[in-house]
Amino acid sequence: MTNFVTILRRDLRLSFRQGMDSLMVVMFFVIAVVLFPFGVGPEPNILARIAAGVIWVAALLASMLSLERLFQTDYEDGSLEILVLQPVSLEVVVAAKVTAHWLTTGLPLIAAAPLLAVLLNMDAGGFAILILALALGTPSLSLIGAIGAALILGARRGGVLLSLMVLPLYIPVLIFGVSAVDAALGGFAARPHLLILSGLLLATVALCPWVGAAALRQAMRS
Amino acid sequence: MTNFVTILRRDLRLSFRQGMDSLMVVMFFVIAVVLFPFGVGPEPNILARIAAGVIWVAALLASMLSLERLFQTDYEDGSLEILVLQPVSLEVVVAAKVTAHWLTTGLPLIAAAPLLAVLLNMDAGGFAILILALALGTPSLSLIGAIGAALILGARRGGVLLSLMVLPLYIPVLIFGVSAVDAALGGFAARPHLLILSGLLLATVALCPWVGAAALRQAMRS
Amino acid sequence: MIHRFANPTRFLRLADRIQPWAAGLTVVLGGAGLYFALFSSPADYQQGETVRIMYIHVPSAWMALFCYTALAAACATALIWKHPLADLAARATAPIGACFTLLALATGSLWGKPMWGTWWVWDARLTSVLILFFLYLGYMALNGAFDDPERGQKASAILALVGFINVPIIKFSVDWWNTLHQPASVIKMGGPAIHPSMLTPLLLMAFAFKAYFVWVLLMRMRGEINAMKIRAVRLRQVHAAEATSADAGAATGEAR
Amino acid sequence: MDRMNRFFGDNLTCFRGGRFVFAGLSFAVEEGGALVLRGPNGSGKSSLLRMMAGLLPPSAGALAWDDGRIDEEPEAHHERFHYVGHADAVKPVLTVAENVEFWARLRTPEPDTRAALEAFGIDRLADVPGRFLSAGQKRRVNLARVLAAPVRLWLLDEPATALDADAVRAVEAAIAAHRARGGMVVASTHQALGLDGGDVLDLADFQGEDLDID
Amino acid sequence: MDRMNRFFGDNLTCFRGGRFVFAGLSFAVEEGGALVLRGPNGSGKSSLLRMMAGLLPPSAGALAWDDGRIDEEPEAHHERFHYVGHADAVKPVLTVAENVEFWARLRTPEPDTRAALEAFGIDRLADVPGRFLSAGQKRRVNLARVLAAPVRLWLLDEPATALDADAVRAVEAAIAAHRARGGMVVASTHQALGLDGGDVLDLADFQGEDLDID
Amino acid sequence: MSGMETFLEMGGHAGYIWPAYGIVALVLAGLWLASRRFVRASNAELEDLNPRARRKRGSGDEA
Ligand code: HEM
Ligand SMILES: Nc1ncnc2c1ncn2[C@@H]1O[C@H](COP(=O)(O)OP(=O)(O)OP(=O)(O)O)[C@@H](O)[C@H]1O
Ligand SMILES: Nc1ncnc2c1ncn2[C@@H]1O[C@H](COP(=O)(O)OP(=O)(O)OP(=O)(O)O)[C@@H](O)[C@H]1O
Ligand SMILES: [Mg+2]
Ligand SMILES: [Mg+2]
Repeated sequence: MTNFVTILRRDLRLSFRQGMDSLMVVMFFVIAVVLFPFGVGPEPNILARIAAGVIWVAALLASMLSLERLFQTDYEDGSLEILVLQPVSLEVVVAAKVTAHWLTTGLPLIAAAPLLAVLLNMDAGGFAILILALALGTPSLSLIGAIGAALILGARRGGVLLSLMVLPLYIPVLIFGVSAVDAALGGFAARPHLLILSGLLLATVALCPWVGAAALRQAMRS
Repeated sequence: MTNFVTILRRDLRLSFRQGMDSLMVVMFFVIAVVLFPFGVGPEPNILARIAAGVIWVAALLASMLSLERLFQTDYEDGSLEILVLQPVSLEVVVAAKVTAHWLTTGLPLIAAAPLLAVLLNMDAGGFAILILALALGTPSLSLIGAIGAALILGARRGGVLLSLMVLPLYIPVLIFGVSAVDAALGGFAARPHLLILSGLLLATVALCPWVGAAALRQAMRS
Repeated sequence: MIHRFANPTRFLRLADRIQPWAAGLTVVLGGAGLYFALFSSPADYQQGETVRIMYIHVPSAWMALFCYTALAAACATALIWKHPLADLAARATAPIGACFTLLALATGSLWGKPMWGTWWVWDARLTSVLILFFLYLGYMALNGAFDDPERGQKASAILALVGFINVPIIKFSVDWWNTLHQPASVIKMGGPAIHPSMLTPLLLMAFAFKAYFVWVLLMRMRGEINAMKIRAVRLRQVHAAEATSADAGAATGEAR
Repeated sequence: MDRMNRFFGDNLTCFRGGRFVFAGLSFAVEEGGALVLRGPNGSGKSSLLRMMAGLLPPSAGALAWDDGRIDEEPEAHHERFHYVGHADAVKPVLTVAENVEFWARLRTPEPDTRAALEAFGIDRLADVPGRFLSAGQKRRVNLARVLAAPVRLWLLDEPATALDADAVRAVEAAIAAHRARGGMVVASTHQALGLDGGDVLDLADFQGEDLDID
Repeated sequence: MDRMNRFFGDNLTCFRGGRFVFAGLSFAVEEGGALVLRGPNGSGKSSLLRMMAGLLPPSAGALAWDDGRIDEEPEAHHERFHYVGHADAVKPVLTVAENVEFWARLRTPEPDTRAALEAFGIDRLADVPGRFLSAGQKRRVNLARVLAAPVRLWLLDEPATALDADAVRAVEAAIAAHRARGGMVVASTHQALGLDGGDVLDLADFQGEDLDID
Repeated sequence: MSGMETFLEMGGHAGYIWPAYGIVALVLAGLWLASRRFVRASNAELEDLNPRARRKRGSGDEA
């Protein structure tokens, strides 16, 4: 547990010292969403109709893009090799790094979401559920993405590769995240969808650190 | 000119030897498009309405993602340092590398576009213009992106940073690319839009190699 | 101890014996299957002649699932027992599986247009097969993305295992969600609910595809073994060059 | 360093990329002992050190402490050694002291960072961010990490790389002090590194023959 | 090597990371001459070499050839030298010959790649892809690039890194031949590199005092 | 209409059935060809590289 905190604090400190990091992810999120009014045309009805989907897709892409570096810098400068050789269980390392990542990128993303919903003309009735769904969904994205981030260590073209592996696995989160918001907007109960999202979160919390640790371990065997 | 050919041939050779590289960009393109039916819902009418926009946005993102590595590998393994110190004008280097990049990623992207249009239920009448617009627009994307790719060298979190710099600059291409297709689908003349795209292409061809070379030069000063 | 380090002669001998049989079976079963599928089976009372697409669509879809299962099994073997042939088998399986998945998608689309009036719908069965296709491609891309092939094999093996959850999703998608797509009628509890005149070509084609799989798999594994050997020889050359340059240097040093 | 200990490898084989890098290699390091790995480029020095660290599983043979094989309890093994590889793991935005302290904190709650920095003459750089360091200064930071959290065994892969003469002397002194306290050292090196009374293992003696490929 | 030439720096100052790395440094290399850069870690050897290549503009002072300052005509300057830094720029998917040839072709239409490979004993590896090479072999490929397209000045940053004794001798021979042909060399090194009759510049003599920061 | 023509027409669905069979034939044949080329190319490269094969050839030349 103290190790979890030590690693978490160090990663948070690295992120704060590097200043712009979490801001950058939010800005990507915003820009990606803003592209759509240009692409689809400015009609409010259409935009409102696709708002939840666009916001979720942009969140997926932002999460994936920021995850590329989750282990990469540590791998390149040799920190990961040393980290793997500490008397610390690797699952704890993965969990701490994912937590730090979510705190610095997932949270700001959630904070920015209502703003984008306004931009896209989404009905205000869906805001609360959108935030709740993002709060339940983005940690899953970070956890799933951590596996991919561990697998691409040492590969050529990590970024594109990561998207190929991770985006298909993100789809369940996308489906239930969007349907929760759509249900709320359509006047149905969003609870079942949110429950499924929670279930996905529990499953990824339980599984992903282990798989991620296994992936890290094999990345260091060479 | 011989230097242009030398560098172009080397970059093409690198890309072919690494096999999957250009395929991967196409795959990202496809997956990014495929996310939308999940996000927006499967109704064919809505999908058809937003098809052109979604395809163009995905093309923007794919282009941006693949551009991240345009100079990155050369920078990391020291090739770029040596390249900058050759008696070759840096504008030629940038032009050659962008050409190679477009041939290996832009062209396959254009080839995949009609397939995605089918998946999104787009009317077959827009296919030809979609391809034409992409053929005129993607070289501009590569050229604009090259500037960003040069600016992020040595930066942490290059990927996200690149998107912040490049995506806003992509918006004109996006607007006229989409409106050309929409015009064709709506039965209007697509020509004016295509002409503007050609104009953008001419402007970027004239400007971007210079700006990119300047960016490369300052990236190596350290 | 030596053959623990991947001396594949025994496997190659076995492959030599199986390969002609696999090739022969592919041709014979495939020929017979085509004959039944195109000439001697009746048109369906509902679907008309288009039912003939079933004889290639369904076996392709089965193979897509079968190949992924085989891929995951090979990857698990490689990760747990570290058998080097398992890595090669996985590498060789992936492109075959990807091709069958592509065929399932293409033939399904060609069947969907006359039956449902559209090339593509975003229902659970169809999209989960599309995701299966992406998983194959992701596996192959990751596998080839490393300079050291051993790293690529380990990393992509983990990906293949993670992606395996998609297989039950495909299988049961028609039961869990109501979709346009047919539920299982051949492989299900209580025996097949399909007329024998259609079952014959279906099974013939299915076995022909299996035989084709074995045939091409053995060919590709041969190639992968060669690639492994080429790499070993290359590394040895590099090492030998290092050693001899040291010897030569020492010799000239003495001469001086 | 509570009890007597011995770290040894028995009949180790390294098979990489289709050839035997080394075969039938055995070694043992006792309390206070040192082992110097020598051999030409590509003879397997780095591979052997990674094997000792548990990063690379041996193709045959086993590595063990007196009380058990290292692959049975990896975390207990990790507790007993420090590994210094080629990369220096210095974070550009953390200061020298923060860099060293992070690593030490994963092993001891109250590490003595300052003494470790002093040993390598970088105490004056304690508050300098890592991005301002030269290659040799980074190497010293990486070595200071080893001193800040005492363990039994040091595994050093070419520790003298990029170091100037003074720094090399500091490393030698640190190793001598560590051994005097009963610690053990395994180090690979191209240059002469003064390890008095250490055993020398020449990897060139264990080059395996090649498998026949047909 | 058409005409007499002299490469010199006058009163150079390097200000990096908030301090003077060196100040008031002057040097000159004549035809057939050599300059060896020495100094402890962080004294600015690499910085000076990058300055000579035009990669790092001097904070004060100027670098010039007989016929003009280097920053006035960068491309003419580039034509006159090869720079060998820390990274070896060997593409893993290109063969050794292709790697060397690409660089040489940017300077001469018909480079003599094979002779360059022979000089460093890697001609037998000509068809081997770069990804199979060891660190030492990659270094030699990078050095072979220098031989394949002859120029007046070589700037070498620790050329002996990762090389074993024989390879170091090959480098020394190549430098001697280059100088005999009238070429010039500037090299930084920690080890002894046999450059007969070369000047030695000890960077430790030019350490600037720190600015007072208050 | 001859029997052949009705057969080829497939009850009006020829436009779907024949392409389906065609793409199957194309992809399976393509994969087979690619695999065979892969084996042959790797065989040839190995032959070129193999020290033993070269030794045999070399000794033959000398004799
Ligand atoms: C692109 C579209 C399609 C895809 C990806 C697809 C995929 C699949 C898959 C994966 C299976 C195997 C299921 C299993 O083993 O349980 C299957 C079986 C089957 N498909 Fe499709 N299909 C598509 C379109 C169609 C269409 C349009 C029809 C006909 C109207 C159809 C009819 C069938 C039938 C009858 C089976 C056999 C079910 C059984 O007996 O188990 N499919 N398909
Ligand atoms: N990833 C790899 N895959 C296959 N073989 C490898 C790999 N890495 C190293 N080798 C082989 O292992 C052998 C030993 O390499 P190692 O790095 O251990 O040598 P070394 O003695 O440390 O050399 P150096 O003095 O250059 O550091 C080399 O001959 C190399 O060919
Ligand atoms: N990017 C940078 N930003 C700021 N200061 C730097 C940077 N890189 C190096 N320095 C400073 O410049 C000084 C000289 O570094 P340089 O790399 O030239 O030294 P060196 O003599 O090559 O050392 P070594 O022997 O360790 O290679 C160092 O003291 C370092 O603090
Ligand atoms: Mg080594
Ligand atoms: Mg230096």
